[in-house]
Amino acid sequence: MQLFDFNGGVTPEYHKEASTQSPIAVSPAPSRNGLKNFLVIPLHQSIGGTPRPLVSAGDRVLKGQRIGAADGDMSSAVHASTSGQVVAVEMRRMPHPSGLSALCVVIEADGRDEWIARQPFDYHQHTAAETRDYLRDAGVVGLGGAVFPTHLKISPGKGGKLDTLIINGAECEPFITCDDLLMRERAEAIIQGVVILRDLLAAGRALIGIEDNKPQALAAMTAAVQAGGHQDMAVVAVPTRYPAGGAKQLIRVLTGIEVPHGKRSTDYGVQCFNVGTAYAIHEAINLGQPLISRIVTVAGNVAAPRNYAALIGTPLHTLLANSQPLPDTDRLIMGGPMMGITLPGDEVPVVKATNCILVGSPRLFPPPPPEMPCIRCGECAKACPADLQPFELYWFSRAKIFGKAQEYHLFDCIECGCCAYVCPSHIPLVDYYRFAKSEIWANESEKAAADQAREQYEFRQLREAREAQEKAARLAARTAAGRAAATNALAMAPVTAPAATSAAASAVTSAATPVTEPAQTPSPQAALIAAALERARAQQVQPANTTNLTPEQQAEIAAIEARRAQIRTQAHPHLPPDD
Amino acid sequence: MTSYLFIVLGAVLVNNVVFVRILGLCPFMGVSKKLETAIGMGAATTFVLTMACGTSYLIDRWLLMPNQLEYLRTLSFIVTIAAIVQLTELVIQKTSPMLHQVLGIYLPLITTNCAVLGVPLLNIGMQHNLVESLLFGFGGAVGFTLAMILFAGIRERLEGADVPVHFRGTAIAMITAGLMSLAFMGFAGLDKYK
Amino acid sequence: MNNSPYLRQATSVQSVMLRVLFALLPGIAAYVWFFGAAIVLQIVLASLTALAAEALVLHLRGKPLAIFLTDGSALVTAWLIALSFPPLAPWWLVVLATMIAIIVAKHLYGGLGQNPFNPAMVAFALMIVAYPQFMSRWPGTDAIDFATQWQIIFGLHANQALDALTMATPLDALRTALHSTNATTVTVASALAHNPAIGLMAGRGWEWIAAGHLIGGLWLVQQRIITWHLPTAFLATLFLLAGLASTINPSEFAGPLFHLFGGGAMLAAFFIVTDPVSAATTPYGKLIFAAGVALLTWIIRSFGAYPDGIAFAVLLMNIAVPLIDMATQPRVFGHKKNGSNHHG
Amino acid sequence: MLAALLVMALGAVVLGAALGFAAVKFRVEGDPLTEKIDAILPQTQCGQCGYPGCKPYAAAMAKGEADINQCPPGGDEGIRKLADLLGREYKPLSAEHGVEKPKALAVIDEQRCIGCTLCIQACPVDAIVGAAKQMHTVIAAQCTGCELCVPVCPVDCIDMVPVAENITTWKWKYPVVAIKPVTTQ
Repeated sequence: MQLFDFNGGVTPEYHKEASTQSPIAVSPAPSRNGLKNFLVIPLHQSIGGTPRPLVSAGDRVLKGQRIGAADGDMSSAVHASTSGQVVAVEMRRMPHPSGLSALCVVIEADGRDEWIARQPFDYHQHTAAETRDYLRDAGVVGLGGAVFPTHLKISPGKGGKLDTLIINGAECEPFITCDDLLMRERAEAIIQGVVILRDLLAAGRALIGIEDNKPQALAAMTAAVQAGGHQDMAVVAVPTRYPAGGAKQLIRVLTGIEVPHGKRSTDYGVQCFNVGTAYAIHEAINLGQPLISRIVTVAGNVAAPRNYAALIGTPLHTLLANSQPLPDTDRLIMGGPMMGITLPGDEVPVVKATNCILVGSPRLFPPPPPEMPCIRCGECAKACPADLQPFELYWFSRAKIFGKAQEYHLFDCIECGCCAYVCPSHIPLVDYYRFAKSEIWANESEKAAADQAREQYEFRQLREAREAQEKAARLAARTAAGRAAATNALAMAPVTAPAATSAAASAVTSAATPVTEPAQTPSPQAALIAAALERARAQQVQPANTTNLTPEQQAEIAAIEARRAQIRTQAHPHLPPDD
Repeated sequence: MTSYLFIVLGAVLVNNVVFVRILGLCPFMGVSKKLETAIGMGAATTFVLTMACGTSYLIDRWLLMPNQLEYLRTLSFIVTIAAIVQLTELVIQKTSPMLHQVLGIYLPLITTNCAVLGVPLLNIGMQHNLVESLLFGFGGAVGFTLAMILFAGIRERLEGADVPVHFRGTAIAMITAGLMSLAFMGFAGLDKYK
Repeated sequence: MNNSPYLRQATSVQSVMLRVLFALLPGIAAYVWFFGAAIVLQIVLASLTALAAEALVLHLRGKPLAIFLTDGSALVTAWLIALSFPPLAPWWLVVLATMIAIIVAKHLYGGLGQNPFNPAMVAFALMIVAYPQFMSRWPGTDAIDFATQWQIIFGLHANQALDALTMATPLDALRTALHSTNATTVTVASALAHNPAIGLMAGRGWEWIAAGHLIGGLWLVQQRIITWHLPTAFLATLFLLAGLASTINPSEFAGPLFHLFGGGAMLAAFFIVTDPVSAATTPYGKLIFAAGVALLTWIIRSFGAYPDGIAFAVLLMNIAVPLIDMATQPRVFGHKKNGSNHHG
Repeated sequence: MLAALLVMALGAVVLGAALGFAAVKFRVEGDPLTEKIDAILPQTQCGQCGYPGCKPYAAAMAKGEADINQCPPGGDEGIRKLADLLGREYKPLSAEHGVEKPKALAVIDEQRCIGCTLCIQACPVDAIVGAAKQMHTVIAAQCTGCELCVPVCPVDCIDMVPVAENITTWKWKYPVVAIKPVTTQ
């Protein structure tokens, strides 16, 4: 099969052997030996909206029970990873570079690990939309690290068919071996997940790309494909070069197709899933188990590097206990040494994005030499797999000229770290891009807020103008009506109130006030108003369906009226109730 | 034909209006912060300068010289140029509001751009005929535009440089202009080649 | 605590600069062999001045001295100035030039990595415009002993005898001959035939210095310090232009070997044009930049008022670098064509 | 002398006529500049600039009546953008118009609110809801932090609370230029 190449990339030391010596272990079982064990399950674990909590402190939950419901379609549910009692729904520190907190469900495990009722989901019997909803509610997200909700990726492109389904088993970052071990040990299950993906996407073929430094995984996967007799699937060994496991790079290597930033790859006839995701789909569909655990590599500065099947929500100190971090440990990194993030502490939980916990030490990851100015040597451009000019992005990001940085395609940067890896000036280039990106995002949301405020303000001005106009119109109408009524009243006055009124009227009239301005005279005005009200009352006929009401009905109407009034005031706080 | 080419090339490179004759520095410094504005200004100046050279030649040849009014040259040229600039501004404002906005206050500045007066006067001094005048004016303007664009390119990049505080902005721009002028001295002698 | 990537390749600006200095050694050795040890004195002078000027500015700007003084960039500038200046130039000329290069051309723009113009070439161009008479003092055959050279550099030698001891560069000699009053009868061949400065291919000794720079430059390419783009485009363009012109009119235009080995072309091709800070950075941009320098060099050498146009040509192309880079942005992964806008 | 006067007069007449014609022929209505300036302003509508809203301030700048450094919420960044757009030199925020503050939202202490509706009338973007004699509340998503509601409240029940950073609004910080090697913990 013809393979393609991508530009750039680097070949750092891989360090993968240590953690592949022993098979996947089950991370410390919850609540052993009577010790209390808490799981901290963040509600927000995927791209998109934060799920709404479905439980509160004191509730008992079962393993696999949904505890957070997807907030709209661009979101994914979360589940209890074991059975036990919810002790709190509160803010806890997140595995995030900021070290900030977010809403988490804290579960005290009861040690019984009691499942909810599990039922396979027969996707052949359901529509595509129903299957997507099922996967959303099963909390399946991309396990390669980006945690993009999987159900959003399962829609074939134009024409309802997909040329190529790509399964990413490249795993190019140093130290990380979770996909490698998963493929070695659970190849059959992965292939069953690939079958589901292939069916859902109506894919013509499925290519499973694995870097050629994982011969055992390649063999296992090839065997599984052959055992299943899948003619439309192929396991492909791709050259080992970081970042061959980037989705865009792997698509390029396997098919020659380049998916630009911001475009859906299905529009180009390809879609890419991580092997872990395929495994999670298999568990969700065929076994009825939502995503409550994942394989996590523990590597780096530890006595016993190893892969663990860890429950989501397991605090890192629990996970790390078996691997024994060495005394000179100075940091914990989630992810690999190229793209990972430094964690704020060891109490943060394993989340769906946690593919690796890399334990760092000054020996393993020495502090960077001092940053020198960029000399535009172009090494970064040679290493950039996105074919960018990283030194230009740096130049403008550093000077906070974000518009220019965007012109040089800042957002095509995948933050793989190759540029910083090769930089002779030791510039933390990716930090500058992250900074520029988050500033640009903040500016954009500020701009959106400003636009909204402008709209609100202009609407208010419009409304005030209209109100003023209406008020003036009402005033004018009332004056006109008053005048008309006054004329009538004056005509009627002698009849209804002969003596006093006429005397008063003539007195006023004689006091040099013209008769044509009766509104300014107090007593005729009162009389006019009284007369007008009287007339109005006489004219008003009650509608037929509101006569002879029972007290209950009247009470109901009153309640409805009250509610309407309330709604009116809420919607238009400045409007008169009848506007 | 080659002599015409030499007039244009000489005006663009060897006797560049900005770098060698040091004319038109006001818009050169003022409108060169961004490439877009520099191109716009260059285009507007090219139009005005070529027009100015043609009309001033005609005025000189058919109005001033027959009446022995050569002493009115500067005055009448200024008036003519001012009128052409105003006309250009009105036309641009109507036809391309974006360009007008980009050029902003600098469009009227062409009026006071000494290059636009200087080149017609040089024309008279060099006793160019109409075609030569137009070509010399065009060449001068292209040279001005070239200078503007090159300078704007460097300034856009300098915006990201860690220039010492006291030299930021106009100061470093002046130094850069000086060094560019130095580079253009390398063209010296090319127009005198036998 | 730094962020990812936590791994780094073991390279540094310092090692890059030191290797550039090392690559200059073969050329310097040839220089000393043919023109005496004056060049070493000039290199020492320029280096000391460069380090002092660098230290002064760094101190004024409150930047760390140790890191920037040891990065080697000031030394590279200093060595290039010394190598491009005449070895018998008065000491103050080299000192002044180096100070201008470091303070004005480099540090006013923010220091290492930020200067749009090649500092050494700024110094050279400024000095040849300001002091043309001192910029043609190349040691004649009688002036290669160090005692004489030392005296000339520090102004201790009787001035009237200077003319006898110095001579013009091959390029200068050719230009002067071709532009002299009886230029109509002088051809390239006749001008070069009886000139003491002329050797096998180009200048006496010059060709060997150029060869030394060529060897050093090729080593830099092999070390992946510089890419092939810039030197190849520069040398090829100069070769083709000179070859074409001398074929058409051999009496007026010198041949390609004379152009490549007779002046600073080799030094320029591998050490000046390749200055990453002031040169174009995109692959196509590098080709355009270097070809442009070669074109302008040939034009100024052949038609202009200055004997060697490399400095002016480099500065002129430095001016155009931002535009060249803008116009030659490589295609971004997934995008359709060069320089297309976001999400194109 | 006469010839000179005649020539100049002729020139004046011809050029004047041409310009007059052009002025009529190429007349332009409207002012696109105000819109562009308005797009830069933060739309807090706070009036700190001395104009009754962002649009009027933009119009004043377009006419050249107002300076570019009168908008505290827009801050330094805003002034730079305005300087860029209008081709003027950057200048620091004018002190008489206020200081740049971190973005804050108005929060009504509902225990103390007496339901007077004064803040509702003061809010330029209708971000406060409530009715007469009923407690009011601020729609956080629409509040621009203009502080116009604060002074009008008769019982001082409105506080400006700075917006706290959370996981989604957190920004990567500017990389600190390390001059000495970073020492580890």
